[in-house]
Amino acid sequence: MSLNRRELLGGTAAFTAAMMVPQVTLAADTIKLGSILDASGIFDAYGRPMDMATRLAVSEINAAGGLLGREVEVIAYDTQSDMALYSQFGQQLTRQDQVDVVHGGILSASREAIRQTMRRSQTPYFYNVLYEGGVCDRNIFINGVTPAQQVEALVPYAMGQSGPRVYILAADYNYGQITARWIQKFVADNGGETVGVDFFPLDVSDFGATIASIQTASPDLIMAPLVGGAHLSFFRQWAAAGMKDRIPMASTTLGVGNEHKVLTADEGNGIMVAYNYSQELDTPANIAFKERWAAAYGDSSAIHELAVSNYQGVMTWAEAVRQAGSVEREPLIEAMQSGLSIDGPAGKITVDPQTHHAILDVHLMAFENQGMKVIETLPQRQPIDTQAVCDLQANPDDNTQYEIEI
Amino acid sequence: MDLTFVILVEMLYAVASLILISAGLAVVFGMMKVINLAHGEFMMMGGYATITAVNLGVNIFVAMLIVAPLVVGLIGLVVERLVIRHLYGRLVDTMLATWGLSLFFIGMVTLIFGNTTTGISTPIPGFTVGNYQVNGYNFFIILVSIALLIVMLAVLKATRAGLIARGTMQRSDMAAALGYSPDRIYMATFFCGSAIAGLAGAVLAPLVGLVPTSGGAYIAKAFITVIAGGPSLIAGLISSSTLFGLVSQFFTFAISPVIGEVALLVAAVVLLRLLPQGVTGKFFKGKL
Amino acid sequence: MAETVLETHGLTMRFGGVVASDHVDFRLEARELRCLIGPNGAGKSTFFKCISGLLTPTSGHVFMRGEEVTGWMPHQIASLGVGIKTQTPNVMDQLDVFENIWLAARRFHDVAEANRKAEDVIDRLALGPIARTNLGELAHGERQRVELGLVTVGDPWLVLLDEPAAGMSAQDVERMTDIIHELTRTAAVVIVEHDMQFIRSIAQKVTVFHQGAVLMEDHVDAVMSDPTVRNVYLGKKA
Amino acid sequence: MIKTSATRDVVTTLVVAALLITIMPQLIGTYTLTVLVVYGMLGLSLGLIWGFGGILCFGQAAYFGLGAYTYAIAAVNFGESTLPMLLAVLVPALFAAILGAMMFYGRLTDVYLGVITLVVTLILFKFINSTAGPQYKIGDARLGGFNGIPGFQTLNVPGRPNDYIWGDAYFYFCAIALVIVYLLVTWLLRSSFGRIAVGIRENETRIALMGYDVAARKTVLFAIGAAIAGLSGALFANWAEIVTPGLFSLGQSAEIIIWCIVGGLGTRFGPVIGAAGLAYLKFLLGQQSMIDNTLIIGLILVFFVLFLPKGILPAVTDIWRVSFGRRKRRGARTRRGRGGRQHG
Repeated sequence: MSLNRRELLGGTAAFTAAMMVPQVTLAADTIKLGSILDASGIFDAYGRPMDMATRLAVSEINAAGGLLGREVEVIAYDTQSDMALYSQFGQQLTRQDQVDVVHGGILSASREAIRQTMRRSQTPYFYNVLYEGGVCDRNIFINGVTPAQQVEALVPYAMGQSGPRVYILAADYNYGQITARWIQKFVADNGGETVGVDFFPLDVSDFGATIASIQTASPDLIMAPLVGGAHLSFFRQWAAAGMKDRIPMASTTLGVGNEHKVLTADEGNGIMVAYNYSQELDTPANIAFKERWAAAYGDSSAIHELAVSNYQGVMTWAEAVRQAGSVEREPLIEAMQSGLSIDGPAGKITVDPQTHHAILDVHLMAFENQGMKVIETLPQRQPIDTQAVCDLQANPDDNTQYEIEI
Repeated sequence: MDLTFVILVEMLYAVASLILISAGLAVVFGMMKVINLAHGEFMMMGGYATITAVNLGVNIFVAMLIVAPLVVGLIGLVVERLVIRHLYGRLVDTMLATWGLSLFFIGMVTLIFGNTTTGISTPIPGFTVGNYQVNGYNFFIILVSIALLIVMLAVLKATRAGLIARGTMQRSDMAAALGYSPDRIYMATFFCGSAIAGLAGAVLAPLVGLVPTSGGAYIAKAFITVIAGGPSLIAGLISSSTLFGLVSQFFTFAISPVIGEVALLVAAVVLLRLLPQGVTGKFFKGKL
Repeated sequence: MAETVLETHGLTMRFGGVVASDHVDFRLEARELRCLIGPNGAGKSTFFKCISGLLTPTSGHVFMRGEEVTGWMPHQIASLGVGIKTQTPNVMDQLDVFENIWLAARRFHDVAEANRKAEDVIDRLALGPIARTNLGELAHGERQRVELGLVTVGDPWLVLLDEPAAGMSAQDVERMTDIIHELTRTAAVVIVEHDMQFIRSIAQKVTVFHQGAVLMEDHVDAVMSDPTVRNVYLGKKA
Repeated sequence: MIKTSATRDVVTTLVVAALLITIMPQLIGTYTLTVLVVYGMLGLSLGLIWGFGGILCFGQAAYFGLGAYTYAIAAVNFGESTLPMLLAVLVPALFAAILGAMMFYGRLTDVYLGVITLVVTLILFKFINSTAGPQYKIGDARLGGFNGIPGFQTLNVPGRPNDYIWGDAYFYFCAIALVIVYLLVTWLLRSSFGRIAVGIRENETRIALMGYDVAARKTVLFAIGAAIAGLSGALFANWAEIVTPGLFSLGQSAEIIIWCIVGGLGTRFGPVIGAAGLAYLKFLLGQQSMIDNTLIIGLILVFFVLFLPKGILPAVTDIWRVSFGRRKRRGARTRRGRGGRQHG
């Protein structure tokens, strides 16, 4: 309880600190970074730490002397989990504020609400979130994990820990539908069999019947790309029925919003996941990152996958600006496409010139006492799903989200 | 055979949880004709009260059955004194105010607890029926809802307060005419309704991923159940919960959870079209 | 013999186990004035609601000018040219007197004619000074008078009135009596009433209800002196 | 009821509208203004059926969403915008006519009516929300479930699919559309139909006893409200360039109700101003991140109900009357009156 009050106070302290440093050294003409995130409303568990990450990244950039001798100014909008506000603030950022770059968007729907606005106004757009893959647009850069990067590694590992019969429970929207198809493909590729697929809209929270029908199918493994607060109920009801130690489970989403901290250790232990980041990553970069976060916000427990993605997105953009020597769109895109890479809290991130997605490390992990313990690190995985359909260098005018046929 | 039993338990559980979810709202609506749109948030706060109490070392059953209802009942009392009291007889205004309160509570709880609060596990282990594992906690919820109904019935039938309450339900001006301060009756009613909501939220907490916005999932269901039940408090609650619980679980098992929920809603439309005053407007007239 | 404007055969209304209206046979001729009396719960109001369409009878038939109207909605019955006034004042509180009456007139006439008719009725009922006052602000007697105005503005041939004199001052009642007498020049009138004074001053023929059924039907003086009627109704009342 | 003369009313409307359309773009970006205008129209749709017809619809968002989705689906299939715009008005109106007939001929009133409309909205929401799979297609349009439908043809000059109406032009288009709808509503309320509708709001039984078919009239009014909401939905779709199930949500419905109460029920301009004002407030709040925005909006609502229960417009009118008014009409809108309407 006290933790968040500290967070709030710490946050204020960080702003003050960030504001005081640059005034001395930097020119008055600022570089404007637009940020557009759900910091309140039903998606705030994702958005609030992302917002904190943006501000942390920018205050670090400014503390190190800014970019091109200029201070970076954050213009942030809280979309309050309302899709209409994305359209509004997207326009506000490009027309009124005339920002140099936009970072943000959480749900795929929010990304699609502003993507064309950014493209039309020629504002470079960074979408720093794990998603279903397939967006092909020269104006957007995406550094989140896509299904192929994650599922291709997770499925064989999880099947190896359990058995070949797999039952899929997926969130019923774009992401879940596409991810479920990838899971089916990799299950088949690894000689397994999918014995059932169920889709749940995001507001379903009663899984008693599902738990019974899973038992009827008696699979060896459950793959659960479930999303959001209501779906968390599944993991709790699963544990309450005493099923947790009978059938192992893996998820492609559980934990990106720190869900493993909402579940108790008893309910979560042993669930297998694969992400780019974990607070338990034992690397000097991550340890230093957590210290900096704690210094700014008082406590580092709010950090999650999406927050780190966002932090790395801002840092990648900053690096590209430095290399290009400009915040203009064309030089920036050139620099981004030059095989640029940075070292973030989650390891090395390289921009894939062909798709504007990211080549990054994926860690196979298991929940352990409300943390994610790293079991194996798979270095520098390519976004092969999007690469299969998108080539921005051959086709720079492409502007579609491909749905990959498997 | 095992599956039949599992399905039976799930159906009973569905009915019981509907009763729990709706009871607090039914009390407030039945007695005061106030639609409390913050009902879901009262439940949510019941959940948080339980978690906090358990983390402070209180026994989980004490936390769920005593601490949470008391805490939420007191919050309800404050809300009644500060806001609702000024709005009696203005149905739509109370809806607007309680909607505002629901947003306010979501914001407050987010501010205090953040969005990642570790839940509590169910205190009752699952058990085996043939080839199936069943959630043992379901039985606890069924028991609690039966106990709640019995207590409500006993209070209404056998106590002086219950008598006044019944009088107020039928003729709100009667109690005043008999010299009972309606102000105090309303205060007590809102306290009870809030406490029951807190109890429901607390009891359901171990089964849901509790976040500050969890309340939104309950309010529509509770509202529909209460209105479809009609004017008789307990008979209405039981009949509409049973109907909706059975219909939704049947379709959930037969097809999918989405179809189950849609079936519940369709049942509500059909029901209200056939019985425009709710189930007990037609049957069980004048019963509790 | 005059034309029959309202007739019921075996009209029965049950609420659960209670028979509120029990095989009532009733006939009313054109321009006749008829009072329905009886103790509380005798079924006169139920009967009234069944013929005005507010309730659908369980069994039996209702005919108006020879046409069967059983189970019709109130608006269909009113559309035939039947004016209906319910027991509790049924007016539009947030609208003024003119608007109230105009709305009733507009049902049977175009806008210009409705304006004229409404003014007409306002003059006739001496409502001129309060024509622009909202009904919510009027005294009870005035409200009753307005309601009578909007019942009569459509030139009905049958008027059904449920307790028109309830709660009125002596002066108001007198005025009401005049209005009703004027009405009977063009319409048949059915009045449900408690006030014996009032009934004596207007009625000739009276129908007495008891326990859902018609007890007797005769001239008001004959009814008043009948011992059975005295027993079930007047005796208790006095 | 409206007591000023018709000409004066129209002239006032046109003058105020012209002033607002000229001045507002100097103060607020036209893009944001556009959505405020669209919400204003949505507020007006409920303000009409609730404030003047006494029909409290908990599901006005259903028609908003239906209009938006109809437009999006039709625009994807036809590749131009004129016919989709028409359909976006007709489909919600037809849907409302069927639903309304079912409810009003079933003699459903007040809170029961509220529940049915609420439930129907939830059903639509749940349906649209679970159409993510590739099997849910209407013509060429994938329904897209939770993610909605992006990338459809936006408004074009009729007959010329490549001449888009967008940016400032689109704002003026929407603003003029709102003025036209507003004048139509004014005309409707002055007509016999509108005056009878107000009568129905005041006393349904009495209007039925006068011989009017109340159910039919309520159904028509309900459908007109839905048509306006559908139009605003289509305008919204053109503005946002994406439609999502959130348009159907319970939260959206509640917001519309709140706009009407805050603006002033039983007035025409109140719901418009309430909608635009609250939406702009939300927009302003989104620019700060010190305090949780949900909390602030919640507090504002509570204070509103407690201290300004009649809504902004009637309150302002009262102040105007007290300060400058000469003629005093007694108790134009008493508290009792308001309570009575809500039940009736």
